[in-house]
Amino acid sequence: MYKIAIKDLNTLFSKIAEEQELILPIKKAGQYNFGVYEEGCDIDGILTNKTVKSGKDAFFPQFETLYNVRKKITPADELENGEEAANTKIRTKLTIEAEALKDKDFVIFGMRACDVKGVEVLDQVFLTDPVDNYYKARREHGIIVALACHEPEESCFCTVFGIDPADPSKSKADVATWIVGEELCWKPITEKGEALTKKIESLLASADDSAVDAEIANITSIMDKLPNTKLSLEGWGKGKTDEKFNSDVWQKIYTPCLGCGTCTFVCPTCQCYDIKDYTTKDGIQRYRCWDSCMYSDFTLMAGGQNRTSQVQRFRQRFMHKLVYFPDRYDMYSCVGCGRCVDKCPQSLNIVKVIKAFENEQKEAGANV
Amino acid sequence: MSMNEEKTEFRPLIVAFCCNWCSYAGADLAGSSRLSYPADVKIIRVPCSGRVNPMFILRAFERGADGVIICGCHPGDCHYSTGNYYARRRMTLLFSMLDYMGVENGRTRVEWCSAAEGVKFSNTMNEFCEKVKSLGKSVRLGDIRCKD
Amino acid sequence: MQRIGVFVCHCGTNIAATVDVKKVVELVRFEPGVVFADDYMYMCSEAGQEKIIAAIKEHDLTGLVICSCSPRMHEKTFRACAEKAGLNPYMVEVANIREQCSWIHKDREEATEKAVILARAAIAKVNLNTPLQEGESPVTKRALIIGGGIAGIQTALDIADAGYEVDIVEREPSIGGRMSQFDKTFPTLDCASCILTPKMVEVNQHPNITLYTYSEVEGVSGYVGNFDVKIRKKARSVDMSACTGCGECQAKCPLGKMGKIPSEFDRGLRTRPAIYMPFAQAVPAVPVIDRENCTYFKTGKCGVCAKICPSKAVNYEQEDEIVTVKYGAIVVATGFDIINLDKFGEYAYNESPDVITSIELERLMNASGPTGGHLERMSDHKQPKDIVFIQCVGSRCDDEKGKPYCSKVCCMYTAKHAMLIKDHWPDTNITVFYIDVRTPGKNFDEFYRRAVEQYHVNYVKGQVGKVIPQPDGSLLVQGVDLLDNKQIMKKTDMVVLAAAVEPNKGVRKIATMLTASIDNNDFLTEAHAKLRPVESPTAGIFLSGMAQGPKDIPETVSQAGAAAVKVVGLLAKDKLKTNPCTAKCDPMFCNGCSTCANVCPYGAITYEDQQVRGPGVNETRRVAVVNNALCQGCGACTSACPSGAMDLQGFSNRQITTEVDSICR
Amino acid sequence: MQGLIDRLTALLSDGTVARVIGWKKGDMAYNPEPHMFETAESLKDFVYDGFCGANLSKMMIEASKLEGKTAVCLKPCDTYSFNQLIREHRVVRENAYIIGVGCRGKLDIEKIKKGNKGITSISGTELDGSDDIKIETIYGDKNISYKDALLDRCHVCKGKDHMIFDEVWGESKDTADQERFAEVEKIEAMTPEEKFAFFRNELSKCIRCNACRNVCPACSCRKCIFDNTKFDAQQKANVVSFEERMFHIIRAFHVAGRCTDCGECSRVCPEGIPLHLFNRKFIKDIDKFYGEFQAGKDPEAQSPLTDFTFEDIEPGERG
Repeated sequence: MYKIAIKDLNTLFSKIAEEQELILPIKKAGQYNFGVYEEGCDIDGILTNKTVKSGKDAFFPQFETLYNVRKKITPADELENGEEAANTKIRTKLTIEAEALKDKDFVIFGMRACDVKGVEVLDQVFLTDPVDNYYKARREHGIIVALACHEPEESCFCTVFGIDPADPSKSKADVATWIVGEELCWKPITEKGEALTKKIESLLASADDSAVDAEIANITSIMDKLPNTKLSLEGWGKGKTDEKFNSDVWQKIYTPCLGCGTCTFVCPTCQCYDIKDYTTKDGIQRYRCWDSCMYSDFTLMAGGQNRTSQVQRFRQRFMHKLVYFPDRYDMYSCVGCGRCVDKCPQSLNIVKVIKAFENEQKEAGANV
Repeated sequence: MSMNEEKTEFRPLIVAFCCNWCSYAGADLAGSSRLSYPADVKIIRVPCSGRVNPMFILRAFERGADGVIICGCHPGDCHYSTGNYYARRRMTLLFSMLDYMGVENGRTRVEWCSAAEGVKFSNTMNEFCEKVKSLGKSVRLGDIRCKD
Repeated sequence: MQRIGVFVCHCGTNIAATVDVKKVVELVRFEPGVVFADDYMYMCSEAGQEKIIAAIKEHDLTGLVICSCSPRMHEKTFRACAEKAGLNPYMVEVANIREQCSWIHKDREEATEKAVILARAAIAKVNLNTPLQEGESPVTKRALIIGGGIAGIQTALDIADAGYEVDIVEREPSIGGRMSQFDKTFPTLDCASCILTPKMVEVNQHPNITLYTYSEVEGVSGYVGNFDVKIRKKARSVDMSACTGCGECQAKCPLGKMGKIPSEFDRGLRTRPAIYMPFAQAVPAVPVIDRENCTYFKTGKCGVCAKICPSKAVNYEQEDEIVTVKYGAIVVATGFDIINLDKFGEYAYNESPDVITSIELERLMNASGPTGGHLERMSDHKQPKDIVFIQCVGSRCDDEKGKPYCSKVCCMYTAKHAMLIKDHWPDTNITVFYIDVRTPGKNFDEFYRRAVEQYHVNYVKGQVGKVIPQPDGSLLVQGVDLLDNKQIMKKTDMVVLAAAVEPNKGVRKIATMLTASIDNNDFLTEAHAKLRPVESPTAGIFLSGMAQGPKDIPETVSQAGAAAVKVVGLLAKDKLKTNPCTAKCDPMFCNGCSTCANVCPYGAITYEDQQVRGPGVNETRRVAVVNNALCQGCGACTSACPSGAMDLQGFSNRQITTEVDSICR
Repeated sequence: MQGLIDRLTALLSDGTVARVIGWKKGDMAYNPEPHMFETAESLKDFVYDGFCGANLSKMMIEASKLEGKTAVCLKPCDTYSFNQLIREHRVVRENAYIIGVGCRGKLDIEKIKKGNKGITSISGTELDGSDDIKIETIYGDKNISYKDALLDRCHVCKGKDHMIFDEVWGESKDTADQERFAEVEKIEAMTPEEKFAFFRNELSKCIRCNACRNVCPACSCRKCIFDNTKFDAQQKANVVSFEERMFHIIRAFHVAGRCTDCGECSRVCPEGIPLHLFNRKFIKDIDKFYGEFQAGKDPEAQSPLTDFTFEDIEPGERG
């Protein structure tokens, strides 16, 4: 266990940033978002505020070029003799140049336990066969420095999904850090964490493991007081498709949903993306970008989108988080970070959905 | 300027929307009178200046144009009687918004030019090219975000 | 994917001089969709078109791109050519690499590169073209002539003789226009009214012609073949059916004797009564009450004309009447007038009554004019012994007060005036100050040489700086003689100014109503200076006479005949092909918000409740519907529509976007 | 608030309306959700307090297609949007029973959350509540004045009268205390570099979630141009930096002359981008160039962008 004064964090960050890219929450135009560290970026309050979007961008960016196709025309004079100048097949050559994979290490600082679990959820999708190379390269070169939640918010409910916000060392992070008074305790967990710690050892002072116990206890006690941490997942999870799919609760609660993409784009575990082409000077650039199952043209096929009404899309989103994903990977796809609770324009979110079904259960139970 | 210096010099890319009845005819007259303006101007024929949708202008800037000019009939002379009135209001609001967002307002322009004003057409194009060249490559409209 | 053929024209050297045509063909060959690319010396020639037709058949092309001159020139030609080969004419696009590329740029490399870009844009557009079918619209078999001068009269007669109904709308109380004010005409020295009056009578009696005199066009709507014109028949205060034209009222009108109202017809050289016919041979021979000056309308007294009228034709309560008439074609024959000379103080036109314009001289020399044909000085009514003519007053003038163009007719009518005066009063000494004497017509130069050699008119090459009225009533003319290179100070009795011509006031208002293009000098712009001089670019609108540009009477009459034939050609058709590039609404995306209907200048958009069916959609919606007959394809609705539901066929959103993309590639 | 609930229950039970659109109590103190109540009994969850900022006129587009009348609670600033939707034939006036609810300004939860984490309850936000509100959080309690927590749009409130209503319930208060175009003028006064830096800074946060578009009552196309193939301008990702600015400029352009300045876009933006600055700039320009115009005030008025005069100023001059 090591530690460093919180006021010296800037020196720590610039030291890390010297050797490799450092991504951390930055305060910009009044909002906290993950960004690449540069000298003089505003890091005031980043340890205690939730970012609008999760750190998922570092591994699965909102936009990513897959490859470029270029069309070359061999000039007339370079033709071998006998080749007919007007034959388009001979003269035009198509070359495909894949986008270079991430080859340099980078550090992502400030992810909370819920975000790290989110990355774990993404691993299930992108690292299982067929493996997504772009994601894999980023995942291997990424060193995650997780931070315990010093001030959980009322929208947080990660404990419902068995995530311990107080002790990130239980998560898949490479380094776990805690805020203890005026200092930041730093505990490397994996080899990557050890290697990183070696590089910056000069700035760190040693500390014993028990220094963080008080902080862990404090966070755990706060979590009990939060309103949503008592949610029960009874009736959700593996094998609940038939029970939930045709329930008429969806019809009752979906009306305010605008079909915008806010909940999906702030969510740390949403992994759907669309592939599109962009015509460039001499060919096309094929890229992928996040897509939202709430959009009307999500998975638009020749015959249209199979979920034609908003209630179907609304149901799809929450069923995927709480039923379909557990069916397949035996793990909930929601990590209880509360971002959709904060940011939904119509104040509709996964917590209200779970509570709505709970009430339905009670009423059904009451008059049966 | 020597020839090779000419090559490395910045050549602006300018898209011109010309209305079929007046300004396109004016451009033709400039041609038949053998007047000259830089080859950087490329003209797209539209039925009326009222047909020019702000989407086209922003699309041109997105794809790398450095200047966009919309030419139409003089107000009152529009072949469709009111097309250029609406265009005038749309462009006034659009240019004011671009200016409001910090984009150099020399990059966009509207010019009324009748079928008989070949000279005015070529002078306008020369002036506009000079102005856009002095402003340099259109960067502001290209990267208003600081992402990559 | 389309199968596109690209043809690049050399146009002799017009294009090939600065554009490397072979290189263009080479580079466009590999654009997406192109299966055939070739070049030829003259694509628009017979052989060129044969080449296109052959290529269409051989490579079964579905789209054509012709890189040549302006589409305004030969788009019709190439579309007709495609149609001959069985290809839909609207699958053809023209890239303008002559007027907008080869003629404009000198650097060969630059011009070639730009030609390739323009070709690429046209190819990208053809890729998205869809076959369009021309619609049909009915033709109202009736023509309207605005203006009743010689141009309007001749056009009306030619159309009426072809068997079609024609209406003439004339602003003045009588038809006849400027020509009725002339005395003689060049080069034959015919008497103007002798050749004009029979035509005016013929117009009045022709069964197919309706005259709206003392009337103005109030509003025009609709389009070729279907114009709706609102005509305001101003109140004459005289019942035309009852009036016999006896002229009693003119004689007895008290204001006539008082001599206060200047006669517009006689250019103010004499006065007229409040109830008047502009000139003796007026058609219709029915007087008009000038309500501004008539005592009855100002104070309610008098009423002499009503009392003495034998056929009780005078009716003070008559009101303006507005009629709306349907027409298939409209001819603008609004004629001309002399420019205002207030800004030309140097010639003392406003100071001395003896400085007159040529048209005033026409009135003085006219037998029915103010002096009964005797040439007198307006100051002391003596016959002038010495006259000076000054040419190009306000014509070929480069500053604001004058006109930049040559008025074309002044040299000839001044020679005419000089000869006629010399003929009647041989001892009159005539000097003409000129810049160049222009006599560009049959027998024109011989006519001018007669004036010099036979009638010894003294022509001085040089301009007059100043005309100064002298205390003794004579006029001192300060000029210069460029040939002898010396100043001239000359005393004379009378100075005649050959003032510049300009289009009649109010023509700009009419052009706006007709949406006809008009240039800065208020002359109407022709569809093509060489190939279509009597048509306005606006379909269904034709030009006749001075309204289109300065010209003399022979040219006016021939242009009137040409305009008439064009009108007859149009009215002869039962159905007119309508422009298929009209707007179209996609019900799936239409919000039914009426924004497009608010901006449509032709009222072509209406709303219906339609059953809309699609993925996840099955409801009745309020949807816009475009009436293809009314829509002229301006596209105002497409850029007002936020959702892109309203699109313009032939210039669709995606087509223009792809043109922008390929230009900026 | 109970008075309103009783009135709504009466309307529902005596059949004048088939359903009521209002707000349903959220699971936290500050997140009531817009809701369609169909049974009188379900109205027990109805709530109307300082956090009911949503503009419900857009829900009436779908609701007015249903059988029978729909009661809808509209605040004074929402009624402008309703008028605009009537003018564009998107809502059926006869199928709507408008209850003009009183409003003393709505609260901005982002302002409250600044420095107040772990909120468990907020009290005093009712229509007739006190001038300051009590916030209880697990980290301690705090009192702040109602005025300080107001949404930006309430500081430039357009007035306390409802433009259209069938009946009014509750008192309204005009909470305007700032000059409407102050922010716009502040930006206009900047140098081009500063303006560019300001918008670049703000727009670089945009995550293209379309919340601003989907909540806006003026942005009510059945199929948005950025979602359909009509224009080949489909954009889902912030692919190239230009794309969102084109999205925001075009969105502001499409609602120019129709935007009632209801401020919903800035309220719902997850990244807190002051989107109203775009629309308000167009409103300011329209007022300056073409004469005072408030969208939605008079349903018959011609929108400035579908109108013209011969003397309009030229695009070059800024007037």
